[in-house]
Amino acid sequence: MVLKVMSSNQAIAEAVKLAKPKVIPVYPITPQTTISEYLAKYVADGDIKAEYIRVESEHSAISACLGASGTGVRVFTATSSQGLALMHEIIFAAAGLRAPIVMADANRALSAPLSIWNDQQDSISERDSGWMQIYAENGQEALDSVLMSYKISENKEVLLPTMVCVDGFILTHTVDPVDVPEEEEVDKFLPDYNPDHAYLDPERPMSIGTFTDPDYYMEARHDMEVAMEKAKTVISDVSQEFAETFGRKYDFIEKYRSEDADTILIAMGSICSTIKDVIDELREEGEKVGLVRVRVFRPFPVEEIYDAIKGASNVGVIDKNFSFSIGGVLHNNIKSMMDVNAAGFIIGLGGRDIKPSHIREVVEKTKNPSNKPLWIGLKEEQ
Amino acid sequence: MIEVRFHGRGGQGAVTAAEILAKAAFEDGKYCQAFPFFGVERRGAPVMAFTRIDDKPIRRRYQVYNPDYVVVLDDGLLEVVDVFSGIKEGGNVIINTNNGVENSNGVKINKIDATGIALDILGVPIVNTILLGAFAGVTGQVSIESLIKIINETFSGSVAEKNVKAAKMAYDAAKKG
Amino acid sequence: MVAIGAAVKEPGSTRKNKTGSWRTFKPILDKETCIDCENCVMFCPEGCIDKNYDIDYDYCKGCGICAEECPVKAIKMERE
Amino acid sequence: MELPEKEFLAPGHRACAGCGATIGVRLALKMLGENTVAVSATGCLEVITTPYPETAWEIPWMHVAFENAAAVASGVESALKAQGKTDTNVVVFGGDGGTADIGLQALSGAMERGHNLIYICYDNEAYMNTGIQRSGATPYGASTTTSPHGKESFGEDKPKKNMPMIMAAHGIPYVATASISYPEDFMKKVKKAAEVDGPAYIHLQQPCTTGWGYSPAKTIDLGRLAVETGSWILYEIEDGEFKVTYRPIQRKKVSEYLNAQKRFKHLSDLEKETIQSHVDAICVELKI
Repeated sequence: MVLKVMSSNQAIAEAVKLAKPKVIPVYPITPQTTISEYLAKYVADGDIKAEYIRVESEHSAISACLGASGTGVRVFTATSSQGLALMHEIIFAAAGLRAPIVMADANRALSAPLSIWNDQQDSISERDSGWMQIYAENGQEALDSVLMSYKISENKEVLLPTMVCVDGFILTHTVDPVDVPEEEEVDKFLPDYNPDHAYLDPERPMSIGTFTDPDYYMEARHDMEVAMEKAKTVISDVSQEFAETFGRKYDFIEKYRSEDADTILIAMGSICSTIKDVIDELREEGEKVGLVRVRVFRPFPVEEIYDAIKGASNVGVIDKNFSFSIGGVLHNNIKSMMDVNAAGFIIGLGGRDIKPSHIREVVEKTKNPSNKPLWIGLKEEQ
Repeated sequence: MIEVRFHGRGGQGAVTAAEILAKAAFEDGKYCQAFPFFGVERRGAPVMAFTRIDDKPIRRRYQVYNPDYVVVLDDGLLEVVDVFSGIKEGGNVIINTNNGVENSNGVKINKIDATGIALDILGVPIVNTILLGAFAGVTGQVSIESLIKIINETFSGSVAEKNVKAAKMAYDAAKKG
Repeated sequence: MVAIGAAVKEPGSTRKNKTGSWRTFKPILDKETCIDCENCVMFCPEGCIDKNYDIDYDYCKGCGICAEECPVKAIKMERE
Repeated sequence: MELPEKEFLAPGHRACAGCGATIGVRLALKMLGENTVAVSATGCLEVITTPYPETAWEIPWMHVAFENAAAVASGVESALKAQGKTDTNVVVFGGDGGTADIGLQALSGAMERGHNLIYICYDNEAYMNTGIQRSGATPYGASTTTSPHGKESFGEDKPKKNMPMIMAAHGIPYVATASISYPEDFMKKVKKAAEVDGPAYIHLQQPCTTGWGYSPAKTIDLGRLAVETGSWILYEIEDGEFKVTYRPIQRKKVSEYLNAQKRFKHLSDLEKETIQSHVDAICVELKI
């Protein structure tokens, strides 16, 4: 294992290089931009043999991905925030057309007011699109997740696209050590993509993107739900195979000191690293606190989360997003699917830095929960 | 764990400096992390960047509020930014200046005319590698060998050569005190 | 069960749908008068007149373009 | 010109009797042949040809959305290129709404990037799929459901957007206008479009029985009247060289074309004269 110091954006670009897509349509947007730059350079240097399409918008980026995927090749794109929102219509189409596209999203707040900084409102707002979503905690996981995502998405039982989400700047522009796997090993883990479900080939003509009347639409959508359910098994299998090949094991959720914890926090993405540090401190102070990090958000791992938290007296769910009048989306997903009394917290919107003191505040307020979701780190009114 | 905060102006290479320091520390066998304060600042505006170095993997992902070391790439910043903010007791500031800088209570200040060295050797007032050389000399938290290796990986050709020369000069000067 | 992505793997399968039933007027082509100009073949929106000027009434919607465009009036539109 | 016998658009599709769009697609596909991939924008053509679980297409075909056909085709073309399949034609069929309005950005991007594809805009001069709403390609004076004539209005009050010239401004190797009523001229242009290396754009006027308001049998007749009156001009721009490809021997009065359609029925003689003088100005310049 050779560790190299790099940003998550570079780690993602390295993963793409290893996955060998044939077409890369991409439109730059902060903080995804360096992904598009690394990939352009790799293509320019011949390190990736792919058509790099300098599209005029994110809308065309995902559209070109879909066209290319329709011919039966592996594709990649990446975006962020406004770009993802601009893709919205085609995000749904990509899932409905069952295109195994893998896309990285550099999580960033949505306008207005305009912000380039991190929260997870952009990808969370696409939760009902039929895409699988993985939230990475660090650059290593971002790289590994891109590789696993192709294998999961391209599985015949699944055939749904995957979004690998990385916190903007906090991960995308932070360098730390990452292990980049060997090409031969990746080739064995992730062979060429050879689809038989959809292709644009004059030798065997078919029509993709048809028009369905009320006799068919509902079944087509239900089939996607069935595939999303099947994806759970596939994700487990792929994670297992990945662990055997590369020695790093990922699951739907990660449990950190939660087994005997009285108070458990639940969160997604890079904030979990800071939470782990705070948990270590609190444990030393004699508090039984733990973390459940939700890594795979779609398909939603209901059983895994419930099993991990059912023994705790206090559960606090931290969201970097919210749904008006209701609170954090992860919080609400958990409350709607399991019989737990969980407190909800909104944190770090628009790049508000999340300090250990904020996490301690969440722990305190989880022990004395309020009925309403609480906004942590909000400035007092002047 | 040691935490370093870099203050510079857009275009001076503060972000690159933070990354080079992280990579050099990693070369020394330490764990590292470096990141910018995520601004939309344009060339000339104040910017910050951070480096963390530790013997074990680094997890925390928030800005550095209580640095062990502060590196200031431009003394003009003293007027607009509190570069001493939150610095640890006994902390150390390395500052590019050719003027007198007031000592702040309990903080060690190391002055270096990095702009002078830069203009002499590089021909442009880009001071990041020079301050890293000084940092290595003053703090001993990173080896000059690793620093030189990463500078050579980051730049190429004569630019790399000149940056190495400038960093080495600053290192030696700092060593001498 | 809907095909994955509602793709259709059978090209030209609209042939199952006999649009001849849409027709009110039926084109009758008199091959004696026909001068083999291919106008009707070219302009048929259904593509249901072949090179031998046989009209496929399974699909002809009776639009009357063929009769209108025949330079020698070899096609008459007759009430079904 | 020998008309290739093979049909690539099967009957049984759900187009209106007398549909001009399907005539255009049939003729274009005859010229392109079986080694072709088609991409459609949302619109009449897409809806009438692919009612799941059926398709009228005999060649591979894809549709994603209204505004992105050119971007989808960019992906298709790039992927075929990446696989070494450079002899496969990629053709796009977009209506005037999907081309001149909502799809213009994606189209402009695709043209400027130089993808080797043929974009055919089948122009029936309004949003016919949703029931005759005005588009950027709706001509001056036409009454549509969103530019209706009334006490205060004579219908659409802006001239038709000049799409072919917008495409020509991209500096692409081939731009042409065509009409389904001049099939040989159209098919020759499709052939040229397929042969050029790089993007080609053909703007095909295609009368619509429902939207224009005339009897289905008159579809070809209307297209011919548009050209014979100088209301629609057939030309091509090959590597920047502009050439009129058909000149009527004796230009007919525009009113003959307008009077044959319900959408212009409300126009006064004065308004028809205004349209005539617009047409005259252009035709005089082009010596038609």
